[in-house]
Amino acid sequence: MPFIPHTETDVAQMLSTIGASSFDALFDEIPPELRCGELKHVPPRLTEMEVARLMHGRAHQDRHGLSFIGAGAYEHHIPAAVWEITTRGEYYSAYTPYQAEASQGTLQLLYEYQSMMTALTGMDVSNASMYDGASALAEAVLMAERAHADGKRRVVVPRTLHPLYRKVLFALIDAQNIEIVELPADADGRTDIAALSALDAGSFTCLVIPQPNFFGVFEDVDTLTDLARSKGAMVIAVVNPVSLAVLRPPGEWGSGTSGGGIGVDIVCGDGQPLGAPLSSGGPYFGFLTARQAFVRQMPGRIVGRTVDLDGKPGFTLTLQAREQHIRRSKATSNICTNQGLLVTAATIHMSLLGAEGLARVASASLNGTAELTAMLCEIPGVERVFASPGFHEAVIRLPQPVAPVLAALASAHGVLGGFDLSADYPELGHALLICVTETKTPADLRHYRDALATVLAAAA
Amino acid sequence: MPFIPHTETDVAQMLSTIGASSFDALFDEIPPELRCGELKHVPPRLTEMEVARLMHGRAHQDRHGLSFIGAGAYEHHIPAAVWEITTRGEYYSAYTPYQAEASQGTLQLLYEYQSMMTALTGMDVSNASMYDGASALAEAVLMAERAHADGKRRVVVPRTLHPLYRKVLFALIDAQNIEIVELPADADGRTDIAALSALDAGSFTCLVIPQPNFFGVFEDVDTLTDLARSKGAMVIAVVNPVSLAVLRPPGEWGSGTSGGGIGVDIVCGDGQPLGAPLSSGGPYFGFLTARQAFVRQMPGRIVGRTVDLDGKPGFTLTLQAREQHIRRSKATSNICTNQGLLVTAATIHMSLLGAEGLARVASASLNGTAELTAMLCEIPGVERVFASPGFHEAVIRLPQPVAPVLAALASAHGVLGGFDLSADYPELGHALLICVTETKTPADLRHYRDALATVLAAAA
Amino acid sequence: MSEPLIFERSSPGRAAHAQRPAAAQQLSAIPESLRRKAAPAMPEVSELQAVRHYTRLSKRNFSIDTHFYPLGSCTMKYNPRACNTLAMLPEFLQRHPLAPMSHSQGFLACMYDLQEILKDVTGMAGVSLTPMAGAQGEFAGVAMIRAYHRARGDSARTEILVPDAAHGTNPATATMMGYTAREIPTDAEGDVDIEALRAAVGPQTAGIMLTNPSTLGVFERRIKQIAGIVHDAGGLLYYDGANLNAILGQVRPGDMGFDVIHMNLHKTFSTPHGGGGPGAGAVGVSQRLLPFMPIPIVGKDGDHFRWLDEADLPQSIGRLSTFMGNAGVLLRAYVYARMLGRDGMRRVAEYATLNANYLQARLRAQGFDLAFPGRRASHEFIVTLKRQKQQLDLTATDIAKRLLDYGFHAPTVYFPLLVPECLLIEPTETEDKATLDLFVDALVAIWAEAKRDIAYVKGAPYTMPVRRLDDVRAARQLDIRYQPAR
Amino acid sequence: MSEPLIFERSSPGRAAHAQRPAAAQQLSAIPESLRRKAAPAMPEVSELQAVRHYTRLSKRNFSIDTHFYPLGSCTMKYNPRACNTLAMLPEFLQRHPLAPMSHSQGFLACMYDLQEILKDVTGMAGVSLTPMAGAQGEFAGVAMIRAYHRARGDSARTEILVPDAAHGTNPATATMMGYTAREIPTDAEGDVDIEALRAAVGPQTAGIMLTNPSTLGVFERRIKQIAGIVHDAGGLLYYDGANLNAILGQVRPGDMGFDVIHMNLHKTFSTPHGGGGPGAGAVGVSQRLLPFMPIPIVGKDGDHFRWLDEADLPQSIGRLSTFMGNAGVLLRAYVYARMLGRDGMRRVAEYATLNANYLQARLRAQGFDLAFPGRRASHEFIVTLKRQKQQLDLTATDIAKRLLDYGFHAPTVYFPLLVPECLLIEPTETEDKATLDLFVDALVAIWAEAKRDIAYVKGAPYTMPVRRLDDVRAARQLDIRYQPAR
Repeated sequence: MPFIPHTETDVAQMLSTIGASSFDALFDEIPPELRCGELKHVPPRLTEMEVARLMHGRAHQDRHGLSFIGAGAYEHHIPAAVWEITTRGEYYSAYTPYQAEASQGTLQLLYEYQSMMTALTGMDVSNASMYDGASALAEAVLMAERAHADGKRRVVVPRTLHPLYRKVLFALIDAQNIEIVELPADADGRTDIAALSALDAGSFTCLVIPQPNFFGVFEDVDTLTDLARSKGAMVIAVVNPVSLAVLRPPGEWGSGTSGGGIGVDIVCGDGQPLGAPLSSGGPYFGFLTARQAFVRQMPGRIVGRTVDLDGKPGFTLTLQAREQHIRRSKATSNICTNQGLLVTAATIHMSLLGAEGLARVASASLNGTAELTAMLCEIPGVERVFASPGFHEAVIRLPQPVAPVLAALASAHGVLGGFDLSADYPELGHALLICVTETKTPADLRHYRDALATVLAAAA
Repeated sequence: MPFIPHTETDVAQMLSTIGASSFDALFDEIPPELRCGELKHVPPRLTEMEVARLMHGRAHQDRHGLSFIGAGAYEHHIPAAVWEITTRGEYYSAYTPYQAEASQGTLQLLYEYQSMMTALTGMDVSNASMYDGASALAEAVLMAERAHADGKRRVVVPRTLHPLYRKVLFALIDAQNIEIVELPADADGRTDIAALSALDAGSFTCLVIPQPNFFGVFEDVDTLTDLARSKGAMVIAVVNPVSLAVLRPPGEWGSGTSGGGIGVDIVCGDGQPLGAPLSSGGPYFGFLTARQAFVRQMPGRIVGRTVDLDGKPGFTLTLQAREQHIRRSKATSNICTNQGLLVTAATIHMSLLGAEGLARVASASLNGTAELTAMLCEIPGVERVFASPGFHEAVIRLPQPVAPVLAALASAHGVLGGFDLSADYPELGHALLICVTETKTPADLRHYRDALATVLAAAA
Repeated sequence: MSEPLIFERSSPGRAAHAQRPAAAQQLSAIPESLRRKAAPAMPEVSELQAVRHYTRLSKRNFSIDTHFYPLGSCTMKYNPRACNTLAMLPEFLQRHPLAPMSHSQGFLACMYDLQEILKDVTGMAGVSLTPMAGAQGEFAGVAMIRAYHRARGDSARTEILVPDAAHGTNPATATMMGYTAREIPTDAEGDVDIEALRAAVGPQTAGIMLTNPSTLGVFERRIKQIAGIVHDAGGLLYYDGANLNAILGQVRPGDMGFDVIHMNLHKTFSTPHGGGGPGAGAVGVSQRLLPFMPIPIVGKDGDHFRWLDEADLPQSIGRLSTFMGNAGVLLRAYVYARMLGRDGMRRVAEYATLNANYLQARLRAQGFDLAFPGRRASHEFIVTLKRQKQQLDLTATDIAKRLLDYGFHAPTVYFPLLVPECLLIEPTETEDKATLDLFVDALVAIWAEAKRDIAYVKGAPYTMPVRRLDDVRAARQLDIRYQPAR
Repeated sequence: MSEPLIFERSSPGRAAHAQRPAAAQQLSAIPESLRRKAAPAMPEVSELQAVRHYTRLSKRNFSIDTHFYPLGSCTMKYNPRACNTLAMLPEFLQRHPLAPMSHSQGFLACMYDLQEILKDVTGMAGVSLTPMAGAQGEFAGVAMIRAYHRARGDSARTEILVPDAAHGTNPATATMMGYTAREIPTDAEGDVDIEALRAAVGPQTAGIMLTNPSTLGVFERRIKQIAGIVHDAGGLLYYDGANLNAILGQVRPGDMGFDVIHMNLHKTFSTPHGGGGPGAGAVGVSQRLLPFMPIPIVGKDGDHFRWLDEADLPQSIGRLSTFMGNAGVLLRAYVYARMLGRDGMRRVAEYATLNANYLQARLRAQGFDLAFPGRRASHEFIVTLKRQKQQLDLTATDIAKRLLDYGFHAPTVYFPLLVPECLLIEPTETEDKATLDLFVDALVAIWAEAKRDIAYVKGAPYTMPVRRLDDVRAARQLDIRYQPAR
């Protein structure tokens, strides 16, 4: 009986205390005809040793080669200390910190996380995390609708936003009677400013601005922010948190008056690049920060600093009246859990990297992507699709359909060559989204170039 | 500056407080002509990311196949909890528990370890560990010499003891003017009782008895113990701790009077099978237990239970007057460190396995070895060398020289086929020591058999 | 001793150097106008400072690995360490979510197997693993109910029925899906008030959300009758899997008549709570909801596994996460399920129920009042301190805080809302009898303390890093991020 | 709260079932007479019980990861986590020590590189990694000295000289090797008394064991003169590497004239102390001792690595461990060395020395007495409480115990033996200035407390799991294993 501590003596004593004759008697309120028999499709148990061997084998099956796939999930170096500390039992197996006095570790850490995320995004307030980047965007849109409750229920989303984010956004807000308007991309791979200008003032609630966008291209965030504001809309930024170590934060976007711009209203994104391993897509975490004015519209948990009976500082969950366990059907969201363990990792990760460390990661990724793009475009028939530098990502066009090229790169050269854009963006032709982070060496880039040259030559 | 927290401001302030003008000034008592220049053979630093890639690559180079090598180091399943807890900072980065009040965790754990080891070996007292099995044997011999201080200085060691233990024993006691007498093995792979009988009573200090011995064969421990005692010698048992879950413990060896035998005087061995990964040979730990009478002759640390100022129970290092940091040149040993971290793992490991779990591991290893031996001996020309069942290990004879067969098994079939005995025991011919533990499945055994059949057929 | 904020350990120019790329910033490729002017105010600390700070902070937490957590409705059981170790094998961690199928067969095999196991334990026809938490599983479930009615052209259904004892996520989810949540009262024995239910159902009923056993800690005995009433009215039944631990291998939601279920894998399948998440909220559906399941799902063609997406399920409610949900959590649940095996599933419910009924019997014998004294406990049960409140001013909060000093996490308090001064107690199957007995001793001792000196109890806790915290001040004088003194 | 013994959590028949082979015992192959009659009295606990017990025990420890440890002579610096993670890669853990060379090239490459790095930082001609601890390294060193004299037929050398301030392992090792240890006094400034040394050397001198800087925290300035005296007498110089951290990259034992050195890799190369071990005591030798090095050593033939053994070094002192020493510790040291790199080595000594001299200056300014006030501190220094003992009865033990309440581990106390009421303080390079300042504040505060109320200080510690323990009782009423009440 794995994980069950009872001895036969214990069971006998306990049943006797209860006054029950057997285990079955404990279930005597369940209508007998409903009781199920043996679970035929659950295999018999394995010992830990046996399951370890099974899992080692399956893990080895998926041993990856040299990966140049990004598209929203990035391979970064994660300091060993991050997960060695994060998986300490006291973080790993702790519950939500509702009993604050017994959860000061988690609570202080979340307060530190909130502080780091507001610093990074240039906003006033942060919650303690959402599920992932795409769902955080959906919550941001719903938050904007609540804050801007004038009945328009229309959100403007550019085509340069990650296609999967657009799909998730649709699925999560579909039932709430909100219209999604898509803005096209221009020839430079950026949101078409003219299309936004053409929208009537007062006709939409908010504009979503990705920076850098799905193609790795920098949007003209100041113009977009100003335009949206001039039309009475709120602005939601979707950002890569690592990029914010070097890019002007959303809190300063727009032309504004004093130094920085007036800034956006809400910032969200996926925290994966801050210490979460790729891990097949999750668990990651979404982050959500906003201007002070919207704090009571925020979904999710928020930690505040207060004092105890002796006046000593301590931390506790606050503004819980927004949440489902208090407000039920009138809550800001149905969200209950967050991604606490990932936030633990991210907070340690950010402490170890610091602003300068994150900036170096951003810089190495930026320059590595530029270098790879240049190297691949030396191959006859390969060309860059957009002129601007790519941050983490860049789009190249191949002289042949992408799928078979990727398959050949993977099988013959151990290179996972990128994300095939042809399904989501057929207008770009045989387009491939490539990604380089600080984990790749010049030799890795050369290996990719040589492999691609070989594959293309063989197929030509 | 990896791992150095000082800012430039810190350094300036600190030098100023010291009254030193520069780092170089701090070394002004070192004769200038002795100062070294740049360390030319130390490579420039790597970041953690870079060294991680290097080490992943090197680890992958050594990815092992299916291993049937034992010979003193055994592949056992280690519960995941063991090392997840052992590597917690509070165990991993703690110092020797000299400040008992700040080290109750380590001290209580060591007390529990001592209790488990005395239970397993059937002895009265245990120290808190030695370096490894072979060096523990050397310490046991020196301990016997101290306890039996009549000037004989002669130890009797059977040829069935692990050859590497014999080498280490020689190296470690060589300077102490102790003669080592080797007892031959009989045709059954056991210590030749007649040879022991032939030694004069009073002519040697102690007899070493390995159980099971290097060949995996069971020694006639009762007869050996009685014989040694009858000749006025002490007895030292060298045992595999896992085997003690099913074998009569050394504390009960010999004919004795009441139920169990009178028992040996000192027990030692390698604790590796209790939770230490193979890890290229270390760190493992040696264990050492003894009868109460010899406690003041024991080397190494010992933890005792006592009370604090309030009468509350607590743990502390005790009998420190035996040790080098107190007694200096008159200490029982020069040993200072022990293998605390491995003992931490072993204590958790033993708690998770329990007596029944260890017995099942022993049983599976015993039966697996018997099964493999039988299967391999189905191959024409392969035969078992000794009749008795092998515990963990068994000796088979091949029709061809062993080394090229092992090389072919490894390169063509991913099988590490065992330990070649021909160098250490040329008298056994093309002999191979094979090992099976609970980690091997019937399919693994068949794979080895098929591979060996193929290799032998190809060479024949 | 208090632990300063990491920001307070920071000094300009300090760094964990081994963790940074060696090359300095080179940002000329970024247009000047887009570059950040001043570095964000992040901590600058050494590696030891960070390690020591976060190790010390961890020691200021309770957790399963250190304390008994009898938190009703949360199923705080042992999280086997192997689940973590095996889910964190380097190859699993390094696998990109968009890696080609040729580099994904090992991972997909695990996910496919997990789907099959969850189908069997719930009695459902299909399972999708993608929801990232219980609340997202609920969302997916109600979205499928909505999609089902829509696909049939039935647009009149605007209400979701919810028992008054339900988790807050139930009505909140109904709202998110555009439904009105309508509460159904509970009778004195803790069952759904059948007459009230009959009165509430109608052509406006999209469905009902139930958990069984309910949050009152008792099994809803007339579940088949309820299913009949709702189904007859054209509504669907939603099973909130929060309490699945109580019935694992004993009775299956599919057999009770439910059309859709979410499972909290971080409860029943023992993945870590992690201080608040991640969860995993797999959903299971009956035959008629199969076309609407959220994508992606793992399919199997011969020996080959592949993702099923929009092309395979054109009526799907869509994608709920960027990739495929909390994959690493699902791997942990899979390892756990394989270590439990067929018989282990059944035993989970047996021993969880044994522990709860034992605790209930012992507390009753010590004079505590049960909310439903005539009922069998499921995996949890409710003690009400109404009497103690009246007699001694001893509240559920007081007990909760004082228990911390005794080395026990508090039970869930003030939930369900309809029981006054309520302690919802769930011991789970992984706790031993001695621990339960010590917990009873602690409750008895605290009650005795309250009789002697209620003020002392109200001053608790005394042994935690802080004493009772001022929540009102926290909300009024909002301090939710570090701002350095300027 | 106290934590019971694991045996006290045990119940017959309880088990962590997932950890056992599924098949029951089948022991018919063992002769009846050899079988165990009664199972050993091991604990029978569930997995959660074991995990919770050992997690809770861990919280009753100080450690680098949680506390500052200014332990003189122990070099308790930060143990980088990457060293652990990378040494524990599955392939390294699974590699059998007797695996064929074809399956060992990755591991051997690391060991070869480490040998080369250690040769360079010590200035020695050869390095063997096999000793399992500092004391075994000492053993190997003295054994090589003995082998050297023997090989030359010089059998008259029966004495090893040891300064009176030396570590206890030095004279203990000399004894183990059959030598008489002869103490050499130290002069008032902490240097070896040269005249006494001259008087002591002779044809009976096998060698001298020195650490430099010495355990008195000062650099032996006349080291070349000492080397000359001993060498001229035909003796060899042994360098105890315990204090290597002080001079890394600044001055090399080989250049000072030493013939043999052991290194405590768990100090200078930051492998974990692990609550008492494992250590690693690599030895380095000058040209003339090369033939005597302990085996195995890693050699390189072209691109291929292999073990060098008896066949390659027939004069070797032999094998000191079953296989090749604490391989996993050596991997950690290797990772650390690569992360430090060439310049990092030098900085270790610089910042360790900076921290020690800063602490020394601050404590002196606060009125504490230094044992060697006229000297530069090396990586450590000595405060003597002789005056406080006389005036207030404040002892080194009192300070040590009270410091625990302030959140600091004690310095090394009562070592070296020749300084009364001595605190040997070694901050290491990985501690930041703020921590050092807090440590000074704590010492100042304790001294002030002692002036106010010495009894209070003598009652410390107050905040640990136990108060001051009765060591005398521990030794007199020996209780060193659990014995169940019968």
